[in-house]
Parts: sequence; structure tokens; C-alpha cells
Amino acid sequence: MQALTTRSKIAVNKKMTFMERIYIPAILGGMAITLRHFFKKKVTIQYPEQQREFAPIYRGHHVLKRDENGAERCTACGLCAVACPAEAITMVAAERKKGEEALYREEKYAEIYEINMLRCIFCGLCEEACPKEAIFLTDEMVLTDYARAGFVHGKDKLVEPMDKDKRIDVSKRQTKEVAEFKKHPEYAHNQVYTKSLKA
Amino acid sequence: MQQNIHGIPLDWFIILSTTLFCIGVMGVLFRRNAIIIFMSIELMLNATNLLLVAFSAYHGDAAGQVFVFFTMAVAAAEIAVGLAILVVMYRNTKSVDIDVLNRLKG
Amino acid sequence: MTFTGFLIYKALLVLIVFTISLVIAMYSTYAERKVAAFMQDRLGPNRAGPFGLLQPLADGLKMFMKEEIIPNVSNKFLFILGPSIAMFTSCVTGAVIPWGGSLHIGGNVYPLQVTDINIGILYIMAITSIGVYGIMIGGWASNNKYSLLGALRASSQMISYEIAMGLAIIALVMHTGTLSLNKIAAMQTGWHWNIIYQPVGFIIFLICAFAETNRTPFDLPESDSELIGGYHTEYSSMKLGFYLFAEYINMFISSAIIATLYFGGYHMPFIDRLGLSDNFGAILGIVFLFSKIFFFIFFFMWVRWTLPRFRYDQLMNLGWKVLIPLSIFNVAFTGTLMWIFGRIH
Amino acid sequence: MQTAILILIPLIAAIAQLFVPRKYGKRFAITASLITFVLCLVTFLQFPTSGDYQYVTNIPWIASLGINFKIGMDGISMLMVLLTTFLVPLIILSVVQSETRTPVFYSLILFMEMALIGVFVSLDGFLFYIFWELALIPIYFICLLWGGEHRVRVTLKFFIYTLAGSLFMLVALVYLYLHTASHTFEIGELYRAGRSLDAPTQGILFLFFFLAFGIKMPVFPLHTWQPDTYTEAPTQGTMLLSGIMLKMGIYGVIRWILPTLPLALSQYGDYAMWLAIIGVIYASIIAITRSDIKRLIAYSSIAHVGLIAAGVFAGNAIGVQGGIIQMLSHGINVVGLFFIVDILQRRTNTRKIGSMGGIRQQAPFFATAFLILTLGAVALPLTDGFVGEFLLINGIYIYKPVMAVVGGFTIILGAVYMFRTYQRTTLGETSVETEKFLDLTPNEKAVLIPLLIMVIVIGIWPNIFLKVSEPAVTKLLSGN
Amino acid sequence: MTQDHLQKYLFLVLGLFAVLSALMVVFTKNPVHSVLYLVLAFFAITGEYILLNAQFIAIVNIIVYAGAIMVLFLFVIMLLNLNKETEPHKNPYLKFAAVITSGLLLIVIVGSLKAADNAIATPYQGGKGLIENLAEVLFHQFLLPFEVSSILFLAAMVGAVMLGKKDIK
Amino acid sequence: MITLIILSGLGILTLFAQILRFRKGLFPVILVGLAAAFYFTSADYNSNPQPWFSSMLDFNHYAIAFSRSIIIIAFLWFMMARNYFLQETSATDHFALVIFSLVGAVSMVSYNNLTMLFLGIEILSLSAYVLAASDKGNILSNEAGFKYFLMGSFATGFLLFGITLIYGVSGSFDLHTIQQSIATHQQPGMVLIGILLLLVGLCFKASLVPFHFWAPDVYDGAPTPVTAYMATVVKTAAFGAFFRLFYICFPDMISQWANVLWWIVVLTLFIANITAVRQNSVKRMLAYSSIAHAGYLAIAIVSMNGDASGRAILYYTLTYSISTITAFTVLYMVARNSGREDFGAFEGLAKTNPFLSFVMVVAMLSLAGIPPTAGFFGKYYIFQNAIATHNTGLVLLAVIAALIGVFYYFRVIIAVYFKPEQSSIPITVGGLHRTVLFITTLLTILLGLFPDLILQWI
Repeated sequence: MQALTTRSKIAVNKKMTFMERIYIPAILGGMAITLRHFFKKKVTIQYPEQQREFAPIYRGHHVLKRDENGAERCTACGLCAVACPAEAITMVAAERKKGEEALYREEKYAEIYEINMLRCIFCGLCEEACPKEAIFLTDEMVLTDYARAGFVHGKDKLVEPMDKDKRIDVSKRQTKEVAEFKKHPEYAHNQVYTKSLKA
Repeated sequence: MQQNIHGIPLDWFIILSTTLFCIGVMGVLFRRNAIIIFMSIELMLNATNLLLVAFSAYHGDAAGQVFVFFTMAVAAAEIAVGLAILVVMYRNTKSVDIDVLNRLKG
Repeated sequence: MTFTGFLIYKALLVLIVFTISLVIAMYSTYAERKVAAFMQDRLGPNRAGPFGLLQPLADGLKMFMKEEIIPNVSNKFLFILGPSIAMFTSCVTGAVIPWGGSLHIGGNVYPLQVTDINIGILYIMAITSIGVYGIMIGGWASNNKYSLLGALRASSQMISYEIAMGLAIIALVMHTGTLSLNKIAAMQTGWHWNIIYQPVGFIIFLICAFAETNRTPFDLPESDSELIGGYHTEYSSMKLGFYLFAEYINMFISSAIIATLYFGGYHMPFIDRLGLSDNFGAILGIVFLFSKIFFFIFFFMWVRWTLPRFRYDQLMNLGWKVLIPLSIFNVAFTGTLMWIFGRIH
Repeated sequence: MQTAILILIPLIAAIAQLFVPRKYGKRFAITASLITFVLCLVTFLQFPTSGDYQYVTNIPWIASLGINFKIGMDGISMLMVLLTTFLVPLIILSVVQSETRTPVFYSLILFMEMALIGVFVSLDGFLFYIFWELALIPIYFICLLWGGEHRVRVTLKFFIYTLAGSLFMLVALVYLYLHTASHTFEIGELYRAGRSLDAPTQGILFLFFFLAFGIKMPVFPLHTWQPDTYTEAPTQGTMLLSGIMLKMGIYGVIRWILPTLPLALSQYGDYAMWLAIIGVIYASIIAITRSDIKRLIAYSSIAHVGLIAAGVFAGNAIGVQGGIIQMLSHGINVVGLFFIVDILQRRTNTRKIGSMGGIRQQAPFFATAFLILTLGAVALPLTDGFVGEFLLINGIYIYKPVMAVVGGFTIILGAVYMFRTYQRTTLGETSVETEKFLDLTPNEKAVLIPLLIMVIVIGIWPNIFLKVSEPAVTKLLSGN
Repeated sequence: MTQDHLQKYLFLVLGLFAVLSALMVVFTKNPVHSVLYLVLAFFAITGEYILLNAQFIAIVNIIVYAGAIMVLFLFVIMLLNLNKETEPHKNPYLKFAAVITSGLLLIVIVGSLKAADNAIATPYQGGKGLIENLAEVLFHQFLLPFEVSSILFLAAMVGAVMLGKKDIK
Repeated sequence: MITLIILSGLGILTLFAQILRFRKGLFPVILVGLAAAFYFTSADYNSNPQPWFSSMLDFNHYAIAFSRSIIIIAFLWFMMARNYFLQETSATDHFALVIFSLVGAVSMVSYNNLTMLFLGIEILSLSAYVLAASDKGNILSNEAGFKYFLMGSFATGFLLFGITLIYGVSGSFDLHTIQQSIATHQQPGMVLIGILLLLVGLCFKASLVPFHFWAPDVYDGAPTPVTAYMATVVKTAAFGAFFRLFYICFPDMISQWANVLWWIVVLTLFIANITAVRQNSVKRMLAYSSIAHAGYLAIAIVSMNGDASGRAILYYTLTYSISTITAFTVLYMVARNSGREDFGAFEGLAKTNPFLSFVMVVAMLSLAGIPPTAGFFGKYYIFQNAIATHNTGLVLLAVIAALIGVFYYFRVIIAVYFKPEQSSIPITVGGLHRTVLFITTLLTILLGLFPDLILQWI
């Protein structure tokens, strides 16, 4: 089998020589190593001042997208909640009333949509499960809070702002590769939407 | 430093160490817990040491203080052995109450 | 010097030593974190003040502010007594260490040592042996099994290593012929550091010093991974602070003792040839001594962040089966050498 | 030298006996004891008429304490040794149930003989005590191993009694020893030391000696061990005890009390004699009421010995001479009588006087032997008992006539119980037990005939013996 | 207040301290407290040693008794978990007798030792407690006992180890 | 002095046996070592040795005689105990402990300074504590060890206080200096209390009534060979030390302390003997008998009669020890066979094993003090000294006590010979045990007949 790492050593139960048994050379060797590290370049990033680049597909805070008209895409189908391995997502569906067409894209919408950020593992399965391209994970970090209740993010924190300028850009997460990937038969339910999108 | 002791009569030391000694004796007779009996014996030895040092000082003879060393040596050795026996005993009886140790009576 | 003047001078000295001890202990915590960070390629605390230099103060403040919790089923008095003893014993050791030569001011001689008792080494041994009570009482009074285990470990470890330590010192005393730390320090002029004459004794002493101060790799009494902090599991706030502080003061004092016993104390080779004035030499001596002390404090930390913790049986084996025979051998060897060189009759 | 050999032969034989095959055990023992007897007889026949110790052997033993292995014989010792060596072969011969008598048994008897001879010939106080105690061990084991039903309790009582007495004697001996000039146990020195003491001290020593010898004899009221022990012991043990061992007590009085403590004797002798005489009467009366024949003879023994003790304590030559001759005769009589009892018991399986009778018809020889011994025991003239008792009562009379009168009752009382016994067992009608009473076997005859001869010999020619002991007695009483 | 007076008061305070601690050793229910009181008593006695100018003994007293022996005690108490306060009641008469007996012993001894001061006429000589003098005596006059005490320790060690280790049978 | 060196060396060598793996050959080495110690001790005999090490030890004839006696007893004891201890895994430790305790014993009989007395007693006692508890799995043994330890330490406290007071008076630990100091200065109060406390301490160690109560329990609970050791070597050394102390140090105060000791002796003799009669276990009986013998030995101290008393104690302890070893050896084998230690276990022994029963009888006779065994002469000599010093009353009481003693010793004899056979399994006696029994029995009789062999040692 191929070695997993270059540093692995094969353990042998051989009798130690005297030099090995007095341990002092080994200890000194160890100390030399630590001392070497003492003078090595430090890898610390001074966080607030310096920030590390996020990866392109960093999975951060969720966002519930609006469509180009500003209506919420989510239809409260519940697929995301089903897909969620941490069972972090809950929602309550409601029927769109007259006059709300600008707010909700379809007849059904999520009256309450909550993600418990303490449970969420940021795996992105909700994103994959969503047939309406409604939920995405962004590169923003989840803010901390003083109370547990504060970590249950409702629609107030999840739905992106109406304002066009303040919309959250998730184009990075909608690359061609992603689209291709979603064509997989397993994601047939998505393809319906994609077709409709193309159509 | 030379007249260090002159203020204190030797009697005082004798009375003090005798009192401590007798408290030790009382402890041995009074208590049932082996460990405390044991400590009372230590107290007796210590009272003796005090008297030895006092005598040594008043005689102007270092031998008494040297003897205290041997007392301490003996005390240390005794403790080692005694506690070892205590532990061995405890393994079997789960008790250090000396009145439980009456299987040998009769 | 009048008696009053003497008293004032001594009181001042005590105050200084005490303060220095505390300050160094404080900054040892900082240094520890810094060293640890550096050895792990990190930066360590650097927010409070420049380079994080105010970090100890912040920590201290935090300790004071924290909620004080005394377990309900513990023994209140002993619970408080434990850290106090630990703190007390670690502080009073500094009294016999010669921090430098003597200052000559206005015809008076001011030795830079709180008190020069002729059995200074024994004094240190005595105080060290009392020190274990702090841990044992604290551990027992907590009424917590982890604490109790920690206390047990501490006591057996201390007693075991004290023997080897004492034997190592005996070899040293055989060589120096005195138990006074002042004399031992004074006689190591030039290159005549005791480390040259007592290398094995030094190694034994060093290892024992690690064990006596409960430093890694001998920190079994508090080993957080198995005993959740050992004897101070139940402690919080300033009482915990006392324990931690005591450990760092111990480290400081141990370093000072090692430096004094084996590394020439306030002496430095070639300095005496420069013909400096007495007072300047004495002050320079203080500097030398402290530089040695700092090195050893660093060494303590260095070892801590290099070596893993011993297992309990390994600890005992090392103490009883290696160090004690070795130290006895060392004593015998020293005696033989002294006999060969005609220093005993 | 002869003295030493007399001790050595039984000792060596006793050890050798352990290695002798079981079936030759008795033969070997008899041979050894006969050799001793013959040697003793030769010595006796050429014994010089002198009061001094003859054939003295003196070897330093425990030099640091002035203890010597000093043995020798004067007339008194000679007679006692003669009695011992004479009786032991007979006692061994009297063994019948040889299957239970292992070599150890004979070894113990021979060992006892050695010790008894040792007691009689010791001329050193310490040695005397050693032999005295040595004699106790074999008899204890003989009784313990081959005794009757209650032997454990009884023998222990016996042992403790005698040991207690002898320990008091030891204390007294040590006291004397410490008052000798040169710290020695030599007998003459002890005599001198004793006589130099004042009367109260002598009195205490007298008490101690008296306890030792009185228990051994036994004198009333120290006799309580005796009837039980005699009853429970095997026949040979009883014979040894009554025939020889109790003579040790009287010999002790003669050898130690008389010459050593004259002042005490004159002061406290009275009490001792009264005790002895009370014992005589008491034992005789008890004997009359006994129905167990062995017990009866045991009590008769107390009575006889009481009289001897009284005579000896009288402290005059006649009394002592009487005591000596009576010791011989009592030894012979009582051994014979106990053997008779043994025969009776073996044949009838009982010792009850009431259940016997009419043996004369069945076993005439046995009846004759019994009669002669009975006559000897009741001190009929021409038997050995008469000489002794006459001299004894004479001696007591010289000392105090009242005592002689009271003591004299013993003869009458003795006649009562002895004759009644004889009558009830041998005369009259046969009972179930005595119907098939067999006469004496050759072996039994071999035991009894020498005894009967001696009964007569002493009765008729007592002078053979008296002249041997006379100079020694004179010397002893003169205090030199 | 002269130095003599200071010494006297110091003696009295330390002595009282020692006696009280000793009494507490006997009367405290909890063994751990007993140990700690005993340590206190030892410290008081150490103080008396220093009054007697026997510094070396004082230090050794702390090292050996307080530092080693009592730690061992504590160790065993903790190891065996003996710190229960439920000691079965000893017969009160026995307790009474114990107190009376030791009290009598005290009275007898003190009574007959009174005024011993006059008898020991040798004037006090300082410095005997210093380590040089002690070593002088220990390694010359008392050399043999010193050597023999090594046998004592060896025997104690062998014994303790023998008892302590588990038999492999 | 050479004795101490040889014994110490031997002890250390014994410890090395475990490491260097010559456990099998250890036993002969020990015997040879003891023999060598005996030889070299004797070699000191005629050299008129001077006090050693600033008169810490004084190997005078008294000391040499006692050392020889102790070595002889130890020799016999080793032969007796070999099998028991070789079955243990830590036999080397046991043997080493015993040899170390011998060092203590030798210094106890040869000390010339209270320091050596104290250390000697402690070395001996510590080893004995451990040995008593050495049967680790057995609760009785543990308790015996612990009881012994507590009482022993308690006694040490008294002993130490006594030594302190004596030091307070005389300013020295040297026996002769103390004697002179007591003779010249008048310090009755302090000396008297000191002597009394010493007496209490030593009486504890020597198990004299009323300080004896630990002894039966300890003797009973300890493993049989260890009990034998305590009853022989420990007792010999204790009395050697006891006598030496009072003989050299306190002859001037004899009128005071002898009175106290007189009562102790009387109490010991009667309480021990009477209690012994009531025992059902032979081992316990032997324990009480050992206390009783301590009483006889103490008579020799009460009646201080110069060297003669020393001789008496020497002879008595040696012969008593020899007989005791016989008794315990037989007891050990009987108990091993039947699993019991009461009198019943001995019943019928004469039939199953005449040899054992014979040696047991000789031992019992000797313990009871019946001539011609050595036990008799021992008692005799002590009584003689007592009478010589006008303690006739004590002797008479002792005689009565000795008679009581006959009761329980003869109970064994009676059981051996009289009672019906209990077990038909014959007891096998190993060659070593046979040898040791033969030697002890022979010595018992030989020394009884020729006591001068021992007496001329001093």
C-alpha cells in the first residue's frame, strides 16, 4: 500500500541500545527541534488587521435569494430541511395572498424560515437540494451572539435585501461546473427548473 | 546569642516536653484509629527529642543533639515499616480500627 | 550600622526580593505563553500593550474579577489554606539566595542577601518539603477524586525526588564543604563553577528540580488531560491564581538555586580581572545572576514545550531506579575523587 | 570405682535396651539387672566395717559452681543400693504381659534403677538432687504409658507433688551451698554449713527438706497422691514406687536432715514425728475400711512408712537403725504384696476383697507365699517386719514414750487389716472369681521365692545388715 | 523588655501552641486534621529548638518530620481514604481511664523532676547546635551508630518493600 | 566488632542473591556465614578486646558470649525455617531481614553506649515487625505485625524518654559515665523516673506482665517460624541488653528499681503461667510460656549478683531458645500436617512419629525445668543467684510458678503419648528438620549435664 505520508516510520520492537536508553541524546535532539522552530517564521495571521483570503467556494452564512424582481424564490418545499444532515432548518409554509405577487414568486412561500446556526455544519446540502435556486451559502461569516436564541437565524437575517445594490452575489457558486453537475440524473428535479430557466 | 537560654529555666522545658509526652501517651490509650495512635507515638518521640535538645543545650554537650538524629532516623524507619504494615493490613481488613483486630483474642 | 538601620535595610531587601519574585512570576506566565507560541511557530499574546507585555496584568485582573467558587462539600478552611501555603512556601525560599556580592555604601557593608544562615541549603530543602502540603491540602480539601489523585501524585512524587535531590546536594556539599549558599556562591569565582566538578549531580538536581516544581514532563499532579487539572480542579479565581503563581515563583527560585549552586551565582568568568569597583561589580553580579536565572527559566519552558508527560510508573522508575542509584554513585564517586586528591583524611 | 560401675551398668543397659529386639527385651533387662545385683552383692560382702564413705569417685563436674560428680557408699547407702539391685531383677521378672511391654518399658526401669542407685550413693548435694529428679521421669512415664484408667490425672498429680517437694529441697540445698565456706556442694561441707546456722534458719530449711522427703515417703498430710498413684500405676510401677522410691524419702531424712539440721530437729522434730504417727493411725484406719486390695496395701504402706519416719526423726541410733532395717523389710514385703495383688487381679479380674475367698484350696503355694508376706507385714517375730518395728518403737520410746505407745497401735491395726485381708481372700469358700484360681507359675515362683527367703533371713539374722550400717549411723549422728 | 523576657514569652507562646496542637491531634475526629495539627505541633517544637540555639536540629526536624514523615501519613490516609469521621465509640470509661492515666503519669513525672535545674550545674555553652560541632561529634564519637543506622534503614527498606509488593505466585 | 561486620556483609550478600540469581545456593552461604561469624567472634575472645569506636561497643566476655549464643540460636533457627521461607517468593528478603536483625541483636548485647542500645533494639524490632506481618495474605499475621508494631513503638517512646532523663542527669550516653555520675551525684527523682521509664520500655520489649498483652496475640498470629524467632533470638537479645544496662549503669540504685521489678516478676510468673494453663492452642500456650520464661529471666536481674547473673541469663536464654526451637519445629510440622495448632493436633503423635514425640518430650521437660535437661539447670542457676542475694521469697514463688508450668507442658506430653491417634497420615520429617531436631535435643541434654560448657564463656 502506498504510504500516506512521507514521515511515517515502521515501528520495530527492537531492544534499545545504551545510548538510546539514556534518552539524553533524544531529548537534546527534541529540544534542538523546538529551538529551531523558535526561530522560524511565524505563521500567525493577525486577524482583524490581516485577513486570509477565502476560498472561492467557501461556505459561510446562508442567504435566501430573491429573483430579479425582488420576490423571494423560496416556495417552502422543504427539500432543504429534508436534505439537511444536522436538521438545522425549519420552516412554516404559507399561501400567497392577493397583492403579494411582488413579494413571493410563487403561490406558496415560507412564512417562517429558520436555520439554527449552532447546528448547521455548513455542508451545503441545502443549497444542492434546493430546486428553486433559493438558498445559497455565502462567503460571509456567521456573526456571534450572546444568547443561544440569537443563533437561530430567521428570515430577517437570511433573506437578502430588496435593494439591488445590496443583493448578495452568489455567481461564484453558479459556475458552469455547478450547472453541469446539477444535470446529473440524480438532480432531475433541478433540471426541470433549469430547463424552464432556459426556456 | 550566647545567653540565649538563660532566661528560660530548664524546668520549663522538662514540663513542656513531659506534657507533650503524656499527651502522646493519652492519645495511644484514648483513640482507636490506628493512624492516630501512630501519630501519638510520633508525638511522644518528638517530646523526647525536645527534652534531649534541651538537656544537650544545658549540658553544653552536643551528644544529645546527635542522639536526636538517631531518634529521627528510627522514627523515619519505623514509619516506613509501620505504614507498610498498615497498608497490607488494610488490604485484607478494610479497617484501621484497632478494636477490629481482635481475631487473635481468646 | 545601627540596629534600626539594619532592620530597615533588611526590610527593604525583603520587599525587593518579594516584589521581584512576584514580578518575575508574573512575567513568567507571559514568557511561557510567548515561548510556547514561538516554539509552535506562533506569535503568542501581543494585544495587551506592546508585544502583549501587559497581558499578565490583564490576566491578574481577570483572576481577581472572576467568581469565587468554594465547593459545597469541601473543607472551607483547608480549601483556602492550600493555595496560601503553596504561595507562602514558594515566596520564603528567596530569603537565603545571595543575589549578588556586597554593596559598600558609606562604610557599611550591605550584603545582597536577605539572610545568610549557615545551613541555607537545608533551609531550602525544608521549605521545599513543606511546599507539598499546599498541594496535598488543597487537593484533599476539594473533596474531588481528581484533586485527591493529584494530591497523592504530588506527595509521592515530591518525596521520591527529594531523596535524589538531597543526595545530589550532598555530593555538592562534599565538594564545597559548606551548607551556606553565600559561601558556595562566593567560592565559584572565575571558571570554578560547580558544574565542572559536579556534572552528574547537576543533571540529577535539574531533573529533580523539574519534578519538585511540578513542571512538564513531571506535571502529573495537575495533568489536565487525565486529571482535569489535578489538585486545582476545583479552584477558581485568585486561589487558582495563587497556585499558578506559586508554580512560577518556584520555577524562578529553582532557577536561582541552580544558578547559585552550579553556575557560579553572581560570578562570571574574567569579570574579576577587569578590576571593577566593588559596588559596580556587585551590581554587575546581579545582572549576571539574573541572566543565568532567565536562561534557566527559559530552559524550564523549553523543556516543557518539547517533552511529553511521563507516565506515573515511568516517573517512579526514573526516580527510584535511576536517579537515586545514580546520585548515590555520584556521592561515592565524589568521595573517592576527594580521597584520591587528598582532600579528606 | 564399684559405685560408678553400679550406676553405669544400668545406664548403659537402659540405652542398649532401646536397640534390643522386642522379644529379647525382658531377657536382656533381667541379665543386666542381675549383673548389677551380683556386683552389688560382691561389694556388700566385702564391705568394710567403717563409717567412712567407701569406693568414692570424685570428678569435677560443674567446676564454676563447685559441683562435683562425687559418689561413694557408706553402710546406709550400701544397704539401700543392695535393696534396689535386689528388687529390680525381681520386678522385671514379674512382668507377665510381655506383649504390651516394649523395650522402652524395660529401658525406663533400668534407667530408674540407675537413678535410684545414684540417689543413694551421691555425695554431692547437687548430684543428689539430679538423681532424685531423674528417678521421677521414668516412673512418670511408666505410669503414664502403662497405667490404669485415670492415669493421666493421677500421674500428673503425683508428678507435681513430688516435683514441688523436691524443688523446695533444692532451694534448701542452694541455701546451704551458699553458706559453705568455699561454695561447694560437697556433702561434708554442706553438713558443716547447715550446722553453723542458727535455729530459726535451720527451722526453715528443715521445713523445706521435710516437704520434699515427706511428700516422697509420704507422710500425712502430704500423702494424698499416693493411694491413687499406687492404684493407677502398673504393677511394676507400684513396686518401684513403694519398694524403692519411697525409701528415697527416708534415706533423705537420714542423709540430710539428721546430720545437717540438729538444732531444727530438736526443735521441730516433735511436729514431724507427731505428723508421722498421726499418719500411721490414720492410714491404718483407712486401710481397714478399704475393700480394694491394692488400695489397702497402699494405705498400709503409708502406715509403715509413717512409723519409719517417726523412728528416724527420733534421731537416735536405735531408731535410725530400725528405720534402715525396716526399709529393707518393707521394701521386700510390699513388693511381694503388690505382686500378690497383681496375681490376684490377673486371675480374678477384680481387686475387691469381698468377691474373693477360698484360694487356699485352689492354690496352696500361693496361699503360703501370701501368708509369709502377711506375717512379715504385721511384724510377727522371726519375720523381717518384727526386727524393724521393734527397733523403731524402741527408738521412739527413748525419744518420747507417749509416741511409742500411740505408734505401737500400728501393729495391732496392721494385724487387723492384713489378717482380715488374708482371711477373706484365701480362706473360706471359693467365689465365682476364685473358682478356677491357678497356682503360681514357675515365673511367679521365681519372683516370690527370693522375697520369701529374704523375709526370713532378715527376720532371723538382721545383724548381717545392721552391722554394716551401724558405724555409718553412729558417725552420722555424732555429727562428723 | 529585655531579650530574656522576649525569650520567655516566645517560649510560652510556642509551648502553649505545641500543647494545644498536640491536644487537638488527640481529640480531632478527622485523621487529616490530626495530621495537620501534628505538623503545627512540630513547627512549635521547631521554634523551641531555635530558642535552644539548635538550628540544625530545627531544620532537620522540619525536613524529616514535617516534610517526610507527615507527608507519608497524609499520603497513606488519602490512599486508603481513611478520612472518615465515624470512629466507633470507645468505651467512655476507657477514655476516662486513658485521660486519668496519662494525667497521673504527667503529675508523677513532673513532680519528681521538679527543680532539676539546680542539679545540672554545667553552664550553658553556645554554638553546640551548630552544624560543625554536631558533625564533629557525629563523625567521631558517634561514627559507629551512624554506620549502624544504615543497617536500620536497609532493614526498614527491605521490610517495607517486602510487605508492599504483591506476591507473584 | 568483626561479628557486626560479617553479619552486615552477609545480610547485604543475601539481598544480592535475588539479583545475582543464586537463591538456591543462598542457604548454605548463610550457614557458612553464620559459622564464620561464630568463629571470628570466638577469636575475639582471648584477645581481650578494647572498647570500640570511642567505646560505643565493648566486646567483653559478656558480649562475646551472648553474641555466640545468638549466632548459635540463629543458626539453628535458619535450619528450622529454611523450608518455610524458601516457599515464599521473597525468601531472600526474609533471610536478609533476619540477618539484619541479628546485627541489632549483637549490638544490643555488646553496647557500651545507650545510642547503640537504642539502635540495636530498633533494628531488631523493625525486622521483627515485618517478619511478624510477613504472611501477607493472612489477616492474623497482618494484625500480629501491626499490634507488635504499635506496642513496640509505644515502648520505644518510653525507652527513649528514660534514656533522655538519664542523659539529663549524667550528660552522657556512655554506660560507665552514667554509672559514675549516678554514684557521685544525688539525683534520685530524675534518675528514678528515668530508670522506671527504661524499665517500662524494656519490659514491653521483653514482654513482662503488665506490659505483655501484645505478646500472645503476636506470637499466635505470626507465622510459626517467625514466632520461634521472636521467642528465641529476640528474647535473648532483649535480656542480654536488659541485664547489661542495669548491671553496668544502675547498680547503685538497685534498692529502688529492684522493688518494682520484683512485683513485675511475680505478676509475670503467675499471670503467664496460670493463663498458659487455660490455653487450647499449643502455639498460644508457648507464647504464654515464653512470657513466663521472661519472668524467670527477670529474676536474674532482680537478684543482681555480678557476673553470675549474667551467666545465668546467658545459659537460660540459650537453653530456653534451643528447647523452644525444638518445640516450634515440631509444632510447625504437626500444624502443617493437621492444619491445627491446638493440643488435639498432637494426640497420638507417639504412634505416628516416635522421633518427633521424643524430641517434643525432651523440649517440654526442658521448658518445664526437669533435670537432666538444660532447662533445669537454667532455672537452678537463676534460683541460686536469687538465694545468694537474699531473694529466697521470690524463689519460692518462682518454684510455685514452675510447678504450675508443669501442668501445661505435660499436657503436650500427655497428648503425645496418651491420647488415641488422631490422624493416620504419618508426618514426614525432612532431613534438615531431622538434623536440627537432633541437634537441639542433643544440646538440651548435653548442656543440662555439662552446663560448664556455656558458663565458662563469661
